[in-house]
Amino acid sequence: MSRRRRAVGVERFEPAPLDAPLLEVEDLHTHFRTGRGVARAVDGVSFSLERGRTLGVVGESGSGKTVLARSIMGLLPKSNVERTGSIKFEGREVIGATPDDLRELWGSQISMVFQDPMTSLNPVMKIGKQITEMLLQHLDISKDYARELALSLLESVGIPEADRRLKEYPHQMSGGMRQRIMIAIAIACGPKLLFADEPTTALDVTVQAQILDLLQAQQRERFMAMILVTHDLGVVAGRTDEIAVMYAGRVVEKAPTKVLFSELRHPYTEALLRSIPKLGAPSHTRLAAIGGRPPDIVNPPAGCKFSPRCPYARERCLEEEPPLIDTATPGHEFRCWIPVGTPENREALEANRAAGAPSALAVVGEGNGMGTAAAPSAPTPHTRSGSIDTKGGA
Amino acid sequence: MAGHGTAHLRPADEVLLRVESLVVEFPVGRTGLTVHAVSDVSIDVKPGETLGLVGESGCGKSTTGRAVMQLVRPKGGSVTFDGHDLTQLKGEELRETRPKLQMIFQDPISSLNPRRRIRDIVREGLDIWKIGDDAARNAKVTEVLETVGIDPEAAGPRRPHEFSGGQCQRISIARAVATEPKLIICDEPVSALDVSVQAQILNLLQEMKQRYGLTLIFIAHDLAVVKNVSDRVAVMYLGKICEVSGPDELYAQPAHPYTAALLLAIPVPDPTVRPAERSGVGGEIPSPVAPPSGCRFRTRCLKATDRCAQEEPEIREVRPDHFVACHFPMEPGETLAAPAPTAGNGSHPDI
Amino acid sequence: MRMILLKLLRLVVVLLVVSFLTFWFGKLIGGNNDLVAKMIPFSSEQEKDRVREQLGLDKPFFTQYGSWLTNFARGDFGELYTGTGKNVTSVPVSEIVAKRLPVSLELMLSAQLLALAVAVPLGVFSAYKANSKFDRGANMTMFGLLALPPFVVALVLAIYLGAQWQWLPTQSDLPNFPLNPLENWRYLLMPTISLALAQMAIYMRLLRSDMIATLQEDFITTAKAKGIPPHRVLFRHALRPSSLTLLTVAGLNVGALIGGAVVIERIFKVPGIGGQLAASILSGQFIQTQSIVLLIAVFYVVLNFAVDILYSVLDPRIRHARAIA
Amino acid sequence: MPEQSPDSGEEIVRTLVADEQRHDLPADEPSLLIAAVEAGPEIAHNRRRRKGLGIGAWLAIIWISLLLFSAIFQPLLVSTGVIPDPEAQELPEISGTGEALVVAQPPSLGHLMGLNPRGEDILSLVIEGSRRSLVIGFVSVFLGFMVGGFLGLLAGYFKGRTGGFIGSLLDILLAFPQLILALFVVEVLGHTVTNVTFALAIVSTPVLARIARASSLSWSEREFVVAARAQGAKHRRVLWREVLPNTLPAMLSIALLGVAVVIVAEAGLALLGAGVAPDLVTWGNIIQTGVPELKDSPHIVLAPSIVIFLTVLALNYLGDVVRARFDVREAAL
Repeated sequence: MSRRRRAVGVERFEPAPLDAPLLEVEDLHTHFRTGRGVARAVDGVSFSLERGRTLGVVGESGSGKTVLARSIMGLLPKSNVERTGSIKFEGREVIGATPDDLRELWGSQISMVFQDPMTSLNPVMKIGKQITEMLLQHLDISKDYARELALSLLESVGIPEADRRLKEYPHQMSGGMRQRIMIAIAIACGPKLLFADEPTTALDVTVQAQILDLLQAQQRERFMAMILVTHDLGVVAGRTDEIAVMYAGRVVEKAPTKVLFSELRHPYTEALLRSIPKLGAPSHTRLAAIGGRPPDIVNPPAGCKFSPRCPYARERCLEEEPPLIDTATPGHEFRCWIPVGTPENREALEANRAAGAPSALAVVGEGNGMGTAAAPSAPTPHTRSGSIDTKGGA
Repeated sequence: MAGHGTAHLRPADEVLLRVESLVVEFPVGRTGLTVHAVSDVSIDVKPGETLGLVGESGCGKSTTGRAVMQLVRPKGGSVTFDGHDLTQLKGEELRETRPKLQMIFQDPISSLNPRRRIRDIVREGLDIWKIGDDAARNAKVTEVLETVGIDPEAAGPRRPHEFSGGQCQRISIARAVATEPKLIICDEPVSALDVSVQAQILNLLQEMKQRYGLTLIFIAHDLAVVKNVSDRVAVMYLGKICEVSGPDELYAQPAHPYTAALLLAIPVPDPTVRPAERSGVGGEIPSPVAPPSGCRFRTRCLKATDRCAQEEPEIREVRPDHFVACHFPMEPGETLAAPAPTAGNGSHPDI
Repeated sequence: MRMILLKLLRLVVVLLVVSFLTFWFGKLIGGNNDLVAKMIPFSSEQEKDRVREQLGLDKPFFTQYGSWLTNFARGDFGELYTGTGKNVTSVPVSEIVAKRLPVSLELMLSAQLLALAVAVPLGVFSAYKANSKFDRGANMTMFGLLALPPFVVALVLAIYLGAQWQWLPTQSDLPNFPLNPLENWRYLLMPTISLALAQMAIYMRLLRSDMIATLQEDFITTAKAKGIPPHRVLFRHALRPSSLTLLTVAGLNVGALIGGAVVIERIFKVPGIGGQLAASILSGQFIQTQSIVLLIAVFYVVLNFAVDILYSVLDPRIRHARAIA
Repeated sequence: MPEQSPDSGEEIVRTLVADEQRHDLPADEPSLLIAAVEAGPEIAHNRRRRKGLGIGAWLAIIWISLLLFSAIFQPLLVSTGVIPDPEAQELPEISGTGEALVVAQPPSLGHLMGLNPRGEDILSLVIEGSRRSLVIGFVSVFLGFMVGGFLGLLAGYFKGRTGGFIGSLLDILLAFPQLILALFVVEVLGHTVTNVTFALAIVSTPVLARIARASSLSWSEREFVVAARAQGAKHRRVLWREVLPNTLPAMLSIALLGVAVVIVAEAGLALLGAGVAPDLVTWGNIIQTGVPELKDSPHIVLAPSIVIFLTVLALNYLGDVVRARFDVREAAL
């Protein structure tokens, strides 16, 4: 019955010119209406993604990275959510598309791998059904053929005894297996774009490596574009073409992967990199912690959203939000008035240190990073944290 | 790995805690099957030392921590703390050891009672043990809260859900140090936290250790984190100890193939380091209900031979203060070299 | 399997204790020791003595219990004694049960079906449209129904549909189902509705909140992200995991249904087992009371056991947790 | 414990049944979940403060207060002449054939709920009856709450033998359909207010115990309970300070529903002629006396029925409010 409708849909989405970017996101805002006010989970994000390329989206919790992925897919609940801006997939606008149109895209053109493979597979449906269901929905094929396809898919994601696995339920498998199944489902209809939302966070390191390898291999083989959302800079470092660092719903720095690590300009990116314990560093190396805590997206601080935690913050940062600034390197943008690696930056740090601002001390590793910790009801950390920090350091 | 033995233990009079041949088993529902969560694990900690206990999920590291606390009663082995074998203590006697032995949990929010106020939560231990009078207890609470960077005035009367994860973890730390314990077992204290907050907590733990003269057992799955905080690291796999050594030595020259594989698998935040062309280990951790014979790591080990299936390796010293439970330990400089795998074959453990 | 056997063992123990309590309480009814006098108060003394002897009331308590229980297990539920003077006669309780039980079962089954038939689609749709006007309206209506005791519904129906407008029969005999299904249905309509409304409200609200919770689950997002149409997401992916609690509660609620049926049968004079039980307790027919109560308890306990087993069949997670780790 | 054995099937069933307690998700839940996940606990908790009690809750409170007020001050109301004294009503003259000369009257301004065939003012009867019905409702649930709550708390916390034993005890009580058990007990003990209260307390005990057990079970697995044990707290302290405060809201909300159920059960028993002796006025007995007059004077049945309906509605609503106010974070986190 729905097969006919499907055919119509397929016609409607005739292939776009190959030179256009696969995905273009322009000034995307996703706002949630909550009891406390509007939560600006995604607040003016723009980027574009070419076919077959990989974009890493990095951020901590509250940065809006997961909401960004779901906004682009249009997978957010309808009520209490406002999504504005423009999302073009193969040149066609996705915002405002009808549910039917979206369903044509989902699965067949754009698909998604989620964080927790345990909860993202239906616990009471057999694996086989969960895969063939997708195939039957999008492809005009028979059930038997769908089953064969499912079999070969399972084999291609490295699942042994695929035949038996098709008849099993998700809980009968290990975490890694389940994530392989999720990947098999995601790639089943040969999508052009794959979202991987923290695909390995719930997995062990050894399995994480396997899954990341698998994703990369499948992506190359099928020439898929991929958006890899994660909180772990290590995960994106070796496996992406470009990285966008998000903070408080905004992209604060975006650059080709190698450039980001070597020429980073934003203090948050710097702080994030510095606060991770390094395997190469000797044990008991003091970590450069970022003071304070991730921002409150309902009542974000004025000015630059990172300013309350930033060691280089000056008056201007607290008042005026910096725009995205281009650098000499193509594709490298950042959002900061006093970028890392400039003389102003060093001056600001000196000045802040002289004034005894705690977060400045924290990043250079002399303070204890307790910054705003004592303030359960957020803001004005600059004034508040100082006194507490002296107590803490005593 | 999958080793047993106690070669790595130091003289009993030098250590604060000595766990010998610890065994913990759980029944699987009422099926009659048994989960072998911890099988013959021995560890020790010197006063003032931090022992890192690292391994992937299901390796029994958390259970070991809880068994040391006697929150899970072990099936076998001994846990000697401060001269007492805790496994032999019961009821009141065991309870008496509590203030000296504390624990910090993984989930900062769920480890604080949502219906109680911060001040009462931190005071709990003092109240239970009737340490000091009311004023002294209040003073202590104020002191520890301040030390962990929580404003006692503002935070004291509030309830846990008004705090972020990092702040809750600070409160947990305050609670743990309030009774001035000798040993704190930290069970994945930072794995639920954001990276930026994680560093704060790790630094705080170091400070607390110095300030209160603590000894720590630090349980975590993140090798980099463990390396950062530990004086000695024990790697666990499927209920057994694989390797014990100082952190710098262990990470520079892992002797156990499993440790080597773990180190290879960690993603490094550096784009110039290509992710290992192959991970040193395939497959996933087997079920602790039916662990493999001999060395428990053999099903995933690149170096495994028939001997590994038949004979369980015993822990031995391969280099000074570097102990490993493996028949074929890695030599310094040796890497896990093996045929490059094709996409997705990682799940075939039978190499 | 082991699990099921253990449960079965527990079930038998529970039933044994239940049967003992039933027997004991049955004998205590009326508060005096002369049970027969309460049972057939207007019969002559000789008749009473005859019945006493027949019942073996002089034997030790446990002997009586033992023979009652063995008889019960064989399907012999004892005799119902009636009459005055010398005209005391008896009818086997099993005959009465055989006649009346099907009526009660039909009533409860149709109430349960009606409740589910309304509650399931309404619950699913309400959850899908959570917070819409429809959902709020439906939820509020159900909340109101929840507060309507079955007997109030019954009385209101009896007042209007029955007495004042005379649309439906109230005080006639129950027409035989196979012979006259329509009349039978008309007759049972009011009792069925009275019993069903409150259940309906419980089921709907339960399913709705479970569905809303399920619809938040990641696997629903996965299903949507696969491009599955909404009706399929709702009924194929969300309904089954959401209906597990409903199933259990529907099983447990049979208890409430039985209790409700006792009152409803009495109001509408339905010749079911519930009305019989109430009458028999009130008139001191202890033998009949003991047997019917135990019968109901066995039915109820076994039903819940079956639900428990069915539950694990519906949820593969539990099925396998039982089979192996 | 992360590495402990999976729950037995039974436990899963029990916990899931306990999900009845899960309050219905309020208005902005779906989006909020995502927002809460992204933004940490702040959002979730702050919405709780935003919510006042709401008009529904106030109406419910007003209704219950009105009932309690009129029940408590019934003698005062009678002595001031606000309502006629049910004890000293001018009984209608009885004709020679024994038929009442006064027939039932429908509601009017003078008698808001009308008169019954004996010429008694039904409003005054309902108020008189509320004294008994409310006592039966609240006292029996209170008893059930104390006993059942305690047993359930223990059963959920001590999962082993103690839990199993209490569980079997409850299973036995639950094997009898509630109304039948109540009927049984009242018949055995006699038809006094005390005995009916006691019977209904027995009936509500296992129900409340089961809720308490499920709630206690899920809270006992939380890490803060382990943390308290690790601090050296004795079982008593853990139960009292850690588990009980958390199970209380769920139990309280179920107890409110329980009062409603008991009030209905009292009326049900009365309708069967098995409740409080008919010469004592209760809501159930008023309805019972009206049943024969259904056709001509439906108001005799309807008036107390509406009062029961409103009371049950109010109690249910308050139960929901309690649940919603205390469980918000549970649902959002």
